[in-house]
Amino acid sequence: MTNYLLRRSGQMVLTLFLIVTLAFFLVQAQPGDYAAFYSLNPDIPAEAREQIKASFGLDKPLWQQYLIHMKNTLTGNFGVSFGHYPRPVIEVLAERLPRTIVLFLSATAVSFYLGFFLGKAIAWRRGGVLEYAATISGATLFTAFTPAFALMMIWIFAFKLGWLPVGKFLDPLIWRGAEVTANHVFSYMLATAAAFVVFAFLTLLVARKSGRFATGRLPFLIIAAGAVAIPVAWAFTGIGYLALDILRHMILPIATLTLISFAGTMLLTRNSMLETMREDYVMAARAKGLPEKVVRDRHAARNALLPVITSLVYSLIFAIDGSVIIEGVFSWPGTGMTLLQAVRSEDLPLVMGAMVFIGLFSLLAHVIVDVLYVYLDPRIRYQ
Amino acid sequence: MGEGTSLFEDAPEIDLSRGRLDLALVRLRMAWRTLRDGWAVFVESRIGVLSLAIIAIFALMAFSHPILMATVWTPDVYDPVTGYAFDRFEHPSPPDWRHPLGTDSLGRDILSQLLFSTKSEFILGITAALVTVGIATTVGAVAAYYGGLVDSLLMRLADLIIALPGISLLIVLSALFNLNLFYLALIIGVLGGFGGTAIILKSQALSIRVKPYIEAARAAGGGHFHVIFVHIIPNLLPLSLLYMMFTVTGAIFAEAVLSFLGLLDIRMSWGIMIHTANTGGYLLAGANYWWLIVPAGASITLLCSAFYLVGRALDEVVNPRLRRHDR
Amino acid sequence: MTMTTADNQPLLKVVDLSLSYLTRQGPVPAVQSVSFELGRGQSLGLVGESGCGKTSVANCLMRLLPDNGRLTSGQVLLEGQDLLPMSEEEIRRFRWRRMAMVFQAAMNALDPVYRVGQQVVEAIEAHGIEETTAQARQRVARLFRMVGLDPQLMDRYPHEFSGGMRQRAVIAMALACDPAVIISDEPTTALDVIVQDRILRELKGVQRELSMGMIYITHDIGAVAEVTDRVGVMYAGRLVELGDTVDVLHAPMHPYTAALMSSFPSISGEKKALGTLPGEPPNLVNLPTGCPFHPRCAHATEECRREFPPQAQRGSQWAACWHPLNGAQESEQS
Amino acid sequence: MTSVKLTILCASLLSMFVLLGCRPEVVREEVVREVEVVVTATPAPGASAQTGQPSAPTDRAPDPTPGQQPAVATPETSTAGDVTENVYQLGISEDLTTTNYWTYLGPDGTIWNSYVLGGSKPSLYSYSAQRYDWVPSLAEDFPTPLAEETVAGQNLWTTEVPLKQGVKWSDGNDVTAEDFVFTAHTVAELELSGNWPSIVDSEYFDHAEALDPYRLKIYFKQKPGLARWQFGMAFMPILSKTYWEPVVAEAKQAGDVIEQQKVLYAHVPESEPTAGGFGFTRWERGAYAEKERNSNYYFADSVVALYANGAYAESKTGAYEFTAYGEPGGDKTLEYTVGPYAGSAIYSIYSSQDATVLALKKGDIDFMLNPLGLSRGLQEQLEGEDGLAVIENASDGMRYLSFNFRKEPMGNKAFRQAVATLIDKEFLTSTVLQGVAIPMYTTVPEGNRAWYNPDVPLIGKGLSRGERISQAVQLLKDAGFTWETEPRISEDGRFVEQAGEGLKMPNGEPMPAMEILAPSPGYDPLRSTFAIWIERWLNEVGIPVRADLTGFNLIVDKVFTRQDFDMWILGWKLTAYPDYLEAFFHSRHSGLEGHNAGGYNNPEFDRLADRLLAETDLESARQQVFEMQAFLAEDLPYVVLFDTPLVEAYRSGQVDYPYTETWGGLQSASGMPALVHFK
Repeated sequence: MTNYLLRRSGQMVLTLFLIVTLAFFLVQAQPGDYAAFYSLNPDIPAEAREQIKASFGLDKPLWQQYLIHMKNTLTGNFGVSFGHYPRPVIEVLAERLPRTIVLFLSATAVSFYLGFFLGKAIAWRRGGVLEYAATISGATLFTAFTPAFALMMIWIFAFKLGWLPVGKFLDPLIWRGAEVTANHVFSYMLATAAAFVVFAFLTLLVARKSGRFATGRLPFLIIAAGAVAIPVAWAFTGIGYLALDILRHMILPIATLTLISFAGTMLLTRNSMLETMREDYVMAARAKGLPEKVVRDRHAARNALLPVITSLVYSLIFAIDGSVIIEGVFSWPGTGMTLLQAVRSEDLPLVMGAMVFIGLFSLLAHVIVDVLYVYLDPRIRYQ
Repeated sequence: MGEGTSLFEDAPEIDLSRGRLDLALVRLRMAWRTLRDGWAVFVESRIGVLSLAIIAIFALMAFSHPILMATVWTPDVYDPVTGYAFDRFEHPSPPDWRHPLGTDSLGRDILSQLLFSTKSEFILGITAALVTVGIATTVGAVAAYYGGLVDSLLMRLADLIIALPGISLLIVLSALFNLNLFYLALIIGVLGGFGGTAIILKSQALSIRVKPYIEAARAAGGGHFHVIFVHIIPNLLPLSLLYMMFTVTGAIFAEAVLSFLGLLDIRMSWGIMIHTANTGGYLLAGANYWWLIVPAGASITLLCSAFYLVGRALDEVVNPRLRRHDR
Repeated sequence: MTMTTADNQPLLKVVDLSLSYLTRQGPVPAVQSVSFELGRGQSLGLVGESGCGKTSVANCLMRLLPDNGRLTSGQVLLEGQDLLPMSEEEIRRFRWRRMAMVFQAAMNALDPVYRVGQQVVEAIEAHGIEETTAQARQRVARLFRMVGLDPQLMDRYPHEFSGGMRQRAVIAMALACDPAVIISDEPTTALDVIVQDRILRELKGVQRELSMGMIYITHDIGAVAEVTDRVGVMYAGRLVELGDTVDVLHAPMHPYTAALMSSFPSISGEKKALGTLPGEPPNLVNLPTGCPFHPRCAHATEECRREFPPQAQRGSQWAACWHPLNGAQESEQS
Repeated sequence: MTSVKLTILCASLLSMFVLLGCRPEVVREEVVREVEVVVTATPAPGASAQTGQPSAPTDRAPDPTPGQQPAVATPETSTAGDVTENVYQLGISEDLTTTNYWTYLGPDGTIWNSYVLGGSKPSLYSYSAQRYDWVPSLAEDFPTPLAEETVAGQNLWTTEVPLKQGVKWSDGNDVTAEDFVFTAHTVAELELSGNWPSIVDSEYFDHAEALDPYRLKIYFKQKPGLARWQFGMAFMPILSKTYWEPVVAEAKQAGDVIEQQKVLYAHVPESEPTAGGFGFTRWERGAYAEKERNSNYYFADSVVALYANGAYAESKTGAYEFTAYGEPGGDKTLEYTVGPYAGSAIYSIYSSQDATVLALKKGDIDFMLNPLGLSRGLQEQLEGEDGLAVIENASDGMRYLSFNFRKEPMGNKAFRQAVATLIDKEFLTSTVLQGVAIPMYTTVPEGNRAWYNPDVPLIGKGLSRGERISQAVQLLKDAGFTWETEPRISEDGRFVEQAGEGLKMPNGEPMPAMEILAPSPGYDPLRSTFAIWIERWLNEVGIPVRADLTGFNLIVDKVFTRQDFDMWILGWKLTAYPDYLEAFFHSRHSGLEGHNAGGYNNPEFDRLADRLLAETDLESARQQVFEMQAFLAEDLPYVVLFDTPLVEAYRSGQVDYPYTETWGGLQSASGMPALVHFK
């Protein structure tokens, strides 16, 4: 296991290195002068341009520029945003990141679960009406023109039915008196989610180690207790109503993202299930007289999950990609919107920074998936 | 998806000394047989057949545009970019017999735009797919055949590329370069070709490499290139075809999104049609101005999902483990 | 054969069992009119070339059919209860509780993501054999010892087991609910000969000890001779000969049985030229008329080609053949 | 197991309701600031900007709205109680990038910053409502005329300005001449960038001096024209010396001037004193910004009146009375009382126009701020909607076609006139573009009433297709152009039966193939439509041009950065005071990166432009601008094409404005937060 994780981390460091290199050479390769982008922006004072040039080593030979770029990036110096001058790029991105993570991790989790659930259902009842319905609607939603579709969702649920807010991530009227910033709440939400995941993970791990109550309900009851404890704890923080407001604003984007992205996971799960369903241990499980649902969920689906989990990376990356559009339509100021605005306003340092951040984010996705994989597949865990 | 059926599983029976023509003939015959068998499996998927029919309809539409322009449509009125429907006073105007899908806010015929764009989308999709598959089969075959350092390098590169979010990357590229349809196809093709598709084709190529007929070909004195291009790559083709379908979907979708965001340098496409409707403020108008959004929007969805579903159906042909129980 | 239940009913009675698979080429009869009986403590071997329908019979008995499998006729009476008309839920309760299975490829019969012990516990708990998980685990420990495995191993994962250990674990799993009948589908194919032999003997021992009925499916005549009391020979989905193992092996009535035996080394281990069976097993989609074996049979006559033969009886042994062999002649060969 | 999951779900949901119940009452303390006053002021209109994208023409809009609510005063009466309940909710499309006023007028001059931040700082003078008269704000009266004076051996030009007394910052300090001196000196000493140099131009501004707290004297190095003084420094936003002095002092400690600027720009103000109707209270990045009512706003309850005879009157009971531009009398064209009538203004960010419109329809916001206004489809949707009013105003932009004068035949006046003649602006704007654009013939938009010259030569206006072609052909022939085959027009004059071929220039060389750079339809369908039609019309007479529809950045790069092009189509967002005419067309600006990218070089025009720069009198400046417009409309360095009207919508069921007819629409007055009434 250690070997596996070491090798994967090595690959990731390499990937990060390549992303940074790619960013550098893309800027180099674009028509026009690399230096010009950094130095010709009329909003930047003339002397500041010189300074920027020097700090990026634009007067030096290419390979030295490259080394400087690499050093800058690795030390978190992405330069200064033109559009937010003189805020450092890293600060702008750090402000947007929690929002993107909260929204897109939840959306990916929901869509992954839905896709997996449907996938295993349609594989199990192959050829049923459900399969046709799910495949066609899944593929249609998957290829639906996202901006129009997202807008339609807003129109229906926020405007016509009036159930949910029209975009944004909070309601100013609720937040007016709040003493904390939204990012504060986002960070607490993230921390809570992380704590809960760790808690659930540890509970399951302990359960598995002790072997005793592995099949019992106790661990689930403990996790349920944890789940109940969270809102109760939040209620006492005094900012619970703010978190609730954010959650309310998250429903529609999450629903939209889920609808457009569940099909990928669903169809993959279906194929993976069809393959595992032919395995002898599934037949054995059935022969053992286990209830159909146990055979399906604990044996077929549990094994089918392994290749599907690998695709979670792509689901996450797909979500990041979707964020460029979804964030715009839902007025959700995350990294995707930042990237698009930076591109439109030619805020090149911010573009590069956002790209590296998004690259980092997808690396993070790889890490999460690797850890999950190790947890889920004993064959790797015990190697 | 690791192992699939091979087109020419029984190829080693061919005596290599019998000359290329015979070899080609035998290959052709076998390819035909495989195709026929594959088709039999394919038609079992109702969704696949339906999707193929949709693609065929779109192909017809693409071909019809130049014909219509040359015969019944005068460029003054029907040119997708510079035309203007003089017979109307208000634009966008609703459909009637002269403009079956109405006109856009600039007085241009929507049907003409739709048909014209269909052609571009096909060119885009197919170029991207060919580039992807061309690169991916070569990369996959070479990586599998040589192994070692070549393999590691190519596969690390692939790992890197699949870690990149495609649309975001294209947006960044559009900021740096002036992207037109051809460059877009090329970039999508290259990203796909060196990325995920290469990995999948490589694992397929690996299973082909260990087949006895490859040994036979090498023993018969086939050079590296000969083995790769004559024996390995043809056997990768069925799987490549499958991934071509997915690439087409991706390319058309990417074009639509980038055009919608106004980041591409092209005059007309489905994405531009929606973009025009959007900048005119008609995206919300829904039912009142459906012809501005529905034809292009539905075309994107239909053609993308058709290619996608054909790919899925092909998957069942190529990957026997997905087939129904059968003896 | 003589061991029947108290009320004189055989433990397991299969009557006129037929199964077809629906395929693109049309329905394929995989099992046709198979009938046999099995008494308590008795073991029955089913032999035949691969693709002859042995495993399909086993699957019918467990009602574990692929979704294109259709039972066209027959009865499977276990302790007098017909399994075939049962609902899914009823059959589920019945499986493993009364009739368990040792799988063909023990390698793959264990789910790689769960601990081995847990997979046995799962079966025990599914049928409510033990009250608590702790008791279930004690039972698993007992079973492990019974099949010669260290109970400590129950918290290991399958990939940490050797092939032989896995096979034993699968046997332990089959025994988990004290079934009345155990079906062993080529349980030892993937193992090396020495391990094979040991496991066979242990299997036989356990079966005797627990006085279970056993159906033993194999293409290995040697194994049949070792573990079974009676043996049935299958060809093209039909049972073509059935009798006490000793009788069938010494004096086969069906030419196919004889040919099959001649293609295996002698039970006693003497080296001997392998007789070869000419031709290939028939394509089930397109069965020859009459006796399906006639294209490969040296004794085939016109009537063999025309009509499926009736049973020719000799004591407790019978064969479906127009021209059953004289046992004495054939026994010389063995 | 499923039941367990279900339990988890139910439990979570349940506890969420518990949580809902626990929501604390938001206790809002009445923020009573010791504030009195302030003037809403605006910085001077700086240089004009390239109009970029249709959805946000210039994000670096350097012109943060011409004159906001004119400020005037009478002590505040008892409106406070009920007014604070009102919340004016506005939608903006992009987030602020700063709350620091120095930064906002420096490197971060986005339109969105100006919507929210503008209007909180006093200025000496400002524009009047609707008419753009030049009126005092913090100043008590008009300044003394510029006078020459010798100070310490230097010949300087000076002027004195009397200030109103009693105007206070929200921290209780008086707004005095010292604040002006501090602001102007900070800009000069730190060499602040962005819009600041056009406000405080170091080539003109020498220093300023507070003669006493309410009397200011400004010294100029050379005689400043209108652009530098009246429409420059006089509009300078004045920042609080008390608050900023320590920050500036700290900034000056930093290394070179760049570092100093950085320190100043990076400062995030906290409870910075305001002098406007509202004080900035909260910025939730990415979500909304909130300004709260300044309850002691000096100009609250002042009354402003405009008269049909041109007179302007402003008064605040017990404080002051002011009149100018004639004797008040006769019909009033406008009269209103300054608020604010809202307790707070909230600017919510909706990043897509469609979402903003839905929020408006749903009632989440009262007005959407958008520099481009509503597109036609959205306008149509909102019209006739209950509780919504749709208004249309002239806008402050200009789209044009221009030439590279360094190349033939573009340098040929007859050629340019022929091109202008061939372009049927009316056909394109009214027929093809369905009235979403207004044809233009001169370089000052019609909405800019004070400066617009209606009597310029209207080349090609009202001609039929056939007339256009024959006139253009005649123009070219007279200038010595020749054809192998002349274009022939159909009898009904609607189509060209035979396109012109083999066009030769007067020097006998064949006409070179040329390119028109224009934004792609993805970027701006209007300009690309124009480009495509122009391509077609020019081709018809045999002028070989091709429209190259491409990215905005690429055009800017080719035209302004590298000057490698034939013709281009772009647009400008224009300021009220048209000194941009000098920047666009004076030959001194024709270098790389200069505004005169086409290299237009006409000594006659240069003289006119120079004279305008030096002009200090408003009325004669107006005459000169008229003259320049007429000159340009004939010499055609730009073929001015069109402008778009600005359509806006507000919740008329909820809010009401004293007036809605104004150049550039309500957005140009930042949605009038200090004037808006509630129903």
